[in-house]
Amino acid sequence: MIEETLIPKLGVVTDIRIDTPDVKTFRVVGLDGEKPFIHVPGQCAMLSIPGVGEAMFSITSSPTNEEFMEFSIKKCGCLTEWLHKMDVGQEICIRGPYGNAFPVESDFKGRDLLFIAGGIGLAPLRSVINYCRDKRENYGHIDIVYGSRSKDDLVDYREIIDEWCADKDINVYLTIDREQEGWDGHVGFVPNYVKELDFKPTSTAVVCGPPIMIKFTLAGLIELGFDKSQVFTTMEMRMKCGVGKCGRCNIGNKYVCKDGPVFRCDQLDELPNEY
Amino acid sequence: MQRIGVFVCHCGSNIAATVDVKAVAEAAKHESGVVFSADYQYMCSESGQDLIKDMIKEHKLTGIVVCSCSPRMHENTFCKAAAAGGLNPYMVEIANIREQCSWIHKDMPSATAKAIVLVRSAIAKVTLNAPLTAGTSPVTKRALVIGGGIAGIQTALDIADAGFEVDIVEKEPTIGGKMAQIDKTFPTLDCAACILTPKMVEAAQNDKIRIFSYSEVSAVKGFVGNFTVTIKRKARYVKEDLCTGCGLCTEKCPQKKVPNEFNLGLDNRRAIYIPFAQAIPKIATIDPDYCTMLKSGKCGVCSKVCSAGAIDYQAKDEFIDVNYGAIVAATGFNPIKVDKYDEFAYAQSPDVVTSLEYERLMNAAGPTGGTLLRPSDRTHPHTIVFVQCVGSRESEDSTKCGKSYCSKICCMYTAKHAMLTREKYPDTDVYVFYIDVRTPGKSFDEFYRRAVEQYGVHYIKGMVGKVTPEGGKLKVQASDLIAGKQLHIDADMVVLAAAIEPDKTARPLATLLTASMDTNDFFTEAHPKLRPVESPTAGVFLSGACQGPKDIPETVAQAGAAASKVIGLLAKDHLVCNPCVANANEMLCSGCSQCEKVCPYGAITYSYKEFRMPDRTTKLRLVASVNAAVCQGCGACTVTCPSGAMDLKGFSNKQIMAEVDAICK
Amino acid sequence: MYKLNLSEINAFFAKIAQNEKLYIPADNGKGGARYTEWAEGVELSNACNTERSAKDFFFPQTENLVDFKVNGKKIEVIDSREECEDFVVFGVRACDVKSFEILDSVYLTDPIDSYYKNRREHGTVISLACSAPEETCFCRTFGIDATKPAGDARAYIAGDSLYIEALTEKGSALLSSLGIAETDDTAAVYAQIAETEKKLAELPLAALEAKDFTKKQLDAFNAPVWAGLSQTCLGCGSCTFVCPTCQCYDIKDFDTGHGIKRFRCWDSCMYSDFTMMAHGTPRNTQLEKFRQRFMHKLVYYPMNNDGVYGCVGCGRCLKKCPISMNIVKVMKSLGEVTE
Amino acid sequence: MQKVMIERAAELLSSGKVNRVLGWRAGLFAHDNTPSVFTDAADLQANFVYNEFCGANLSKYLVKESDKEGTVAVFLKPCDTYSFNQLIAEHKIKRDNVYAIGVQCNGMKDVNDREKLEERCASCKSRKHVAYDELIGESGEILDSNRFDMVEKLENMTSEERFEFWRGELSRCVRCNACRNVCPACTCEKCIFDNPDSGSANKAPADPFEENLFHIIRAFHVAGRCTDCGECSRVCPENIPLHLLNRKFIKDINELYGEYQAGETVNERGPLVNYTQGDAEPSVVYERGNS
Amino acid sequence: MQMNDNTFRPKIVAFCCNWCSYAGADLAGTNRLNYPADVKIIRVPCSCRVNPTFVLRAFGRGADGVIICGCHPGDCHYTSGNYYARRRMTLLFSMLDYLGIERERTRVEWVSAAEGAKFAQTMNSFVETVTKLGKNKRLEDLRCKK
Repeated sequence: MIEETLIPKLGVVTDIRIDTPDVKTFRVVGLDGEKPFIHVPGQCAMLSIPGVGEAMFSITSSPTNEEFMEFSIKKCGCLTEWLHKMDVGQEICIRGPYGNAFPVESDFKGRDLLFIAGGIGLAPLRSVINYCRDKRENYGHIDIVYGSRSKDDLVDYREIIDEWCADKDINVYLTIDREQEGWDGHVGFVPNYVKELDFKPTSTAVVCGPPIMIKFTLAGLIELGFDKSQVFTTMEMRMKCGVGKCGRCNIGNKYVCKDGPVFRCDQLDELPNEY
Repeated sequence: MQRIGVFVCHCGSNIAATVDVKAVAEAAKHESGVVFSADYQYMCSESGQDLIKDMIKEHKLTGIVVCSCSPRMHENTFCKAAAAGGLNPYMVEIANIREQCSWIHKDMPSATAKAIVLVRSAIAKVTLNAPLTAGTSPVTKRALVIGGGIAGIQTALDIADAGFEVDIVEKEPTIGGKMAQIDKTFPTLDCAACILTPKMVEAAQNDKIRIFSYSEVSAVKGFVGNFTVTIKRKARYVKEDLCTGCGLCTEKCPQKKVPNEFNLGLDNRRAIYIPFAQAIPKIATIDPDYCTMLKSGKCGVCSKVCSAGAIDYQAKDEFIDVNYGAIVAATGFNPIKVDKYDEFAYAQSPDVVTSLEYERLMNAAGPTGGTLLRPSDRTHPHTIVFVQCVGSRESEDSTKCGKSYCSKICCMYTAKHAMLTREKYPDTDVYVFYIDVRTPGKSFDEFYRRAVEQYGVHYIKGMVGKVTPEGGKLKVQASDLIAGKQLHIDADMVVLAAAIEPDKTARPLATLLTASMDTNDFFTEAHPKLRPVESPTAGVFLSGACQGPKDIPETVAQAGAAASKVIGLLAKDHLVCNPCVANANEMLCSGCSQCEKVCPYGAITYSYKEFRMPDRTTKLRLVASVNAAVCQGCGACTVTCPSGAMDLKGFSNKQIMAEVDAICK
Repeated sequence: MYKLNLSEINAFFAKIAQNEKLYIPADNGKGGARYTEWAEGVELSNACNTERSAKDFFFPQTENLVDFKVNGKKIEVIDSREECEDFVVFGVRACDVKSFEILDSVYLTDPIDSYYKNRREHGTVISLACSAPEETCFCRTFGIDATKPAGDARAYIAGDSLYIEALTEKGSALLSSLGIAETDDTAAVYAQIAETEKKLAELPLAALEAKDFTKKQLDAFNAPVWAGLSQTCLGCGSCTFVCPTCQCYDIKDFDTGHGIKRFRCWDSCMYSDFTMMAHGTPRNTQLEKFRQRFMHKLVYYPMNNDGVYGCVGCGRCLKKCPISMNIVKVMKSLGEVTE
Repeated sequence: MQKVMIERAAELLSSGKVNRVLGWRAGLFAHDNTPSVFTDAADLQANFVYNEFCGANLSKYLVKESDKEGTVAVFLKPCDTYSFNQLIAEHKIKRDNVYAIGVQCNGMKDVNDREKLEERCASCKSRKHVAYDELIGESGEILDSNRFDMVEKLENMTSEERFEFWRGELSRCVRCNACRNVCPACTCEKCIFDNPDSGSANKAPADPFEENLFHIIRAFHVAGRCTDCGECSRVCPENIPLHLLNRKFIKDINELYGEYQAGETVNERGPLVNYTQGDAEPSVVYERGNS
Repeated sequence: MQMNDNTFRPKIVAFCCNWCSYAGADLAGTNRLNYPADVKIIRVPCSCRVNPTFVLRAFGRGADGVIICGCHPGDCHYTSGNYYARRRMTLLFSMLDYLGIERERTRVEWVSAAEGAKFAQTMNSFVETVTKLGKNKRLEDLRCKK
């Protein structure tokens, strides 16, 4: 019988990192110790625990990482709560990779890149950011704007500080929503910060975060002179199959699991506003 | 993930002789979530409990299962041990492998197999347990007694004696109730007033007792320990603080044609009145239905004669809110209306009276000054027929307004009436028609036999078929079942032992109190045998005939019992609530109010709350909430709720289903 | 073309059933027909079509995907797929045959759904040309010729005979193995077709036309008519479940007490939880859910499939909707408003 | 009738007494009327219909409609008024926001067999409107119905026969939820069968047990509240006689706890949230004729 | 329990209220009154806590009989719980019977805390009845079969 995508492979959780009070990053490898499969930045995988549930998560590690895959997961439902409770050594069902990818080898190539993330929205961007960092020569200047509710809610804070900020030709701009003790960085919402920073509309922007943040950031970018065709985002929808058959993750005629999750903002304009 | 520890007790050989405890402990190890499993000689011993404490710490256990004797035996012990080990005591489950396994099964393999299933089921349940904390609620140290008859007075006096504040709310202008209307009491024949009025005075003078006469309860909020009661003080048009009770106004009032309810309408009173001489409080009250001043603004005599200036025609009903920790219902009884009993001609002849009316006719303070006279022609009656069970013990399909129950007191007071009549007027023939004579009680049967044997009262088993007023006489047609013949008696008076029923105010009051009632409108007790003076609604107690027909000694005894329950409650500063209570998930609740209807404790209330809907709009929805201080955790509501919004902590739907699954696996 | 007398039809069925399971539309005793496994005594129904569509054969309401055993942190994945047995479906109408093409376009495109493929490969479809279309039929709207159904083989009932011709290799392999007589005299068939065509042209919905929205999906999406159309929709799944082309599914896990079964089952975009995620759903109102169903059939699907509509005009939803709302009413409203 | 109804509805709209009217909208054919909300007179004139194919019980829609701004007028057939009362009793309809117009009903026709009355109408329990603000046409009487005949027939079968009967019926269930969604008694915020947290959630009739479970529990949840409006059977795409489950409960309730008709009045205490001390013991089930 | 010999042993789930019947079961144990090990007891606060779903769930998961035990009518610890349970279970069991599920697989029995003997005797007779009926086939969830 032919291989069936709906039948998952097994992986094992080899490391669990607590990022924020409600986000943990799980390191997963196949039972053979290898990566379960090869992916490109922006793609997702279906993780499941039998009897608990199955859900789609973006792969937060870069394809350039050849040892393992990582998933940064926010606690928000039945399955994620279970994942947050589990210990290292837990086996987990995994299938994928699903969806399209950021055009790292086409549209992005040779361009200045501006990554804008809010909260857990950093998870899908981390893959592409690290990919671009690892293939630094292919891309121009990189700016990263990342904001969260508070300092404690900044995902991957250590990596950002230790690695990204240390990179010479990468500018990292962090911001939190409200003043907080022990925080001497910028305070304010991401969309406003983006406008304040007055980025040149020559770069290609990638935005990910809560819908409301995407909406205002996009408006801000357009104000700064960005064209919608220069702005990419990645979407989230209810998914079951991951292969464009179960019929629930469509926005208009596009299936987020198959035709997405990465969309160019001018493409979204042609689709019904149902996300 | 839970980290569960399993402890299998040998109970010496009690368990270990028939259940392979090692195998049980081993089997438990393979269950999901179990991180520790061991068997032990005596789990309830000091060292067994220490084992629990130690393992909780060592294995960071989040839940434990003890396989031992019945939870009814040692659940508490193990919960305490767990708590001492730093675990929430509600994270403990017991698998009963002694009473329900080793002691009943002889065959080791099957007993062991069953024990394993029981352990598995307990593990499945504990996996879904959640830590629970017993809440507390403060207690307002004041009690409310509703009804100022002998039951209410006695309850209030006993509570006050224990040092707690207590209020009596009485709807009439005076306390005293039915007992105040009674002449003599059985079986001692001492004068009711002589034993009641000192108690009334005592209540009035006790500085812990407040009496709200001519008042009603109009709203009750809150729950055990924390009731807020709105008391309606009806306008009496006489300033209570000024009236001296001199009674001048009641003599001068020109409106003389007001039926006197204290004498059951056998005579008249004025529009301004004091019910009886020993009334407490002794304050005049204007009857607004008859006062010409209030009705037409013409008169004002009472105001003129009152030297204290106590008359206030402008008075309005007042409402006051008072906080109470406990409420006692002592609303008493009334005789039923007997107008519908055409065969007894009550409506046709004034000489057919009820027993309570007869009581007034015998009473020195009554309408006839204590001389027994026929109401019709004020002559002395020579033949009196007493009819028993009028409206009591009626079959359910009866078209009359009678009651199916026995009114309990009629046999005794009729014996009393017969005896007193024969004693005072030995020339009077007294007949008593009865179905059964029921006189259990201390000195009761002796009393009845005295009536028959010493006083020559004619007790005839049989019912009166018809009473016909004819030529100043009452022709009584009756059957004597023992002699097997029809009797025709020309009587001068007929006295009907009317059934008694709960006061009409009891039903609306029960609704206010969310106390339950039986179909006869008697308050139901929390348990008919074990909690006879408590209502199922926590903090509401029952005193006297509002719970069921009672005579005076029983009423007083129950009043004392209710008082002691109240005192027990008020003596606490805080009430600890059982945390295994129902809990409504407001997101799922659709406000159908089915659960409210089955709650025996009135613990469920409904209110409109605003909800944020998924589409970011807000919606006002009716949802249930459970008062954890009142809920006793029976779970009736959980099954009534179709959406599963109502669940019971400690016995949740999921937990029970997990147990079912584990057992059927 | 093969030809046999209708009186021999049961013998014909018996011959097929000798080697593989055969399903035919049979009266269900309630005034309708349903596919029933043929056995002695099961008679071919005269009904225009079955109450349930034929999609069940290839896309059953529930099917097991994979089993798991969980032990502590260990998981075992058990691929419990089995090769399906060969079977034949006889009597599938043109609309339903067309629906298989639509299902194929979903399930047989990469990545191929092995469960569907398995059934599809082992199933042989013998279609049956319509002769008495009903008032709810509107397959013509979508260019389906009820008189020339596709399938592995196609049958006609004309006069007292059953005519049958193979359309695929699978079909001809099956037919040739049955030993029925061939004939060149197909005049009766053509007469039948002509007669049916006349009937089709006179159907109440014969003039219904589908509007092409593939170039401007937003117009259809934002049309104001949706509010009125969806107003009293109950949000049940009856339209979805009787629909031969509705193919959405849900994946669920079931704990049997000694393992986990992961199965899929039909799902309906009309259901409140269809797109429900932990923190909400992008389609909150029944309007949005209702619109999705019809947009999918009339706009999204054609956009992705060269203009082929996701509806075959079988008319089942016209009969089964509890509130008698249906795709025809939607098409009419959409047409009226946007033009 | 239809003409009077349209006129009256238009009048109510123009007088501002109501701002919308819940009625039936004509379909493609004579028999596919759709429940619909009308807001203007022209629409009413053109599309409002009341004929023998207006089976839909509009009281269900009042759950949502009465929650909205303004008063909604609604046309209720006699059996719909029972559901209406029941929904008011359960606080699902805001009575003040509804103007209920009782309309005479002589029985609705079966869409599948248009000559025949629907089964529920052939065994109609009542032609009497138990609630309305005004009446169009006549309100009839509570009828001496034969609606329990089939239940009785089933009761008289052997256990095996009954099992076969119900397997045959329930095995056709596709769990489309039409019965549930149309049912005026099924107005939970979230049905337990949709709630993954309930432990009973399921989406598909995966096996015979599931089919039984869903229908038993659904019938049980509406027991004592079901007015026997028959919508469940009308809408079932598989023509499963679901009303026979509800009627069994109703029959048992009537026989064991006294005649009870849900929705006859607004404030009654349903039989499952009530009891008497002398209720029949569960053993009554075993003591019935030994079939 | 699966015995080594192939005789059928039924699975019986007994829901017992905490105050009367569970205590009654304990008393049966204290008095060493035998009844088959096939009976497994689930403790609930009151018989009115038993949801019909639990009963069906038990059958679905392979139980062959379900019995609910509560305080005698009038003796409910919560005054009225068993009255509600009585109505609910009467109707539910009648419905199961109506659907052709053998009526002898379900039972309600009132057992007080003092009636250890009655508890044992009830369980003995129930197990016997269910054993005669054999495996529950009409209301089992096929997926849960081993």
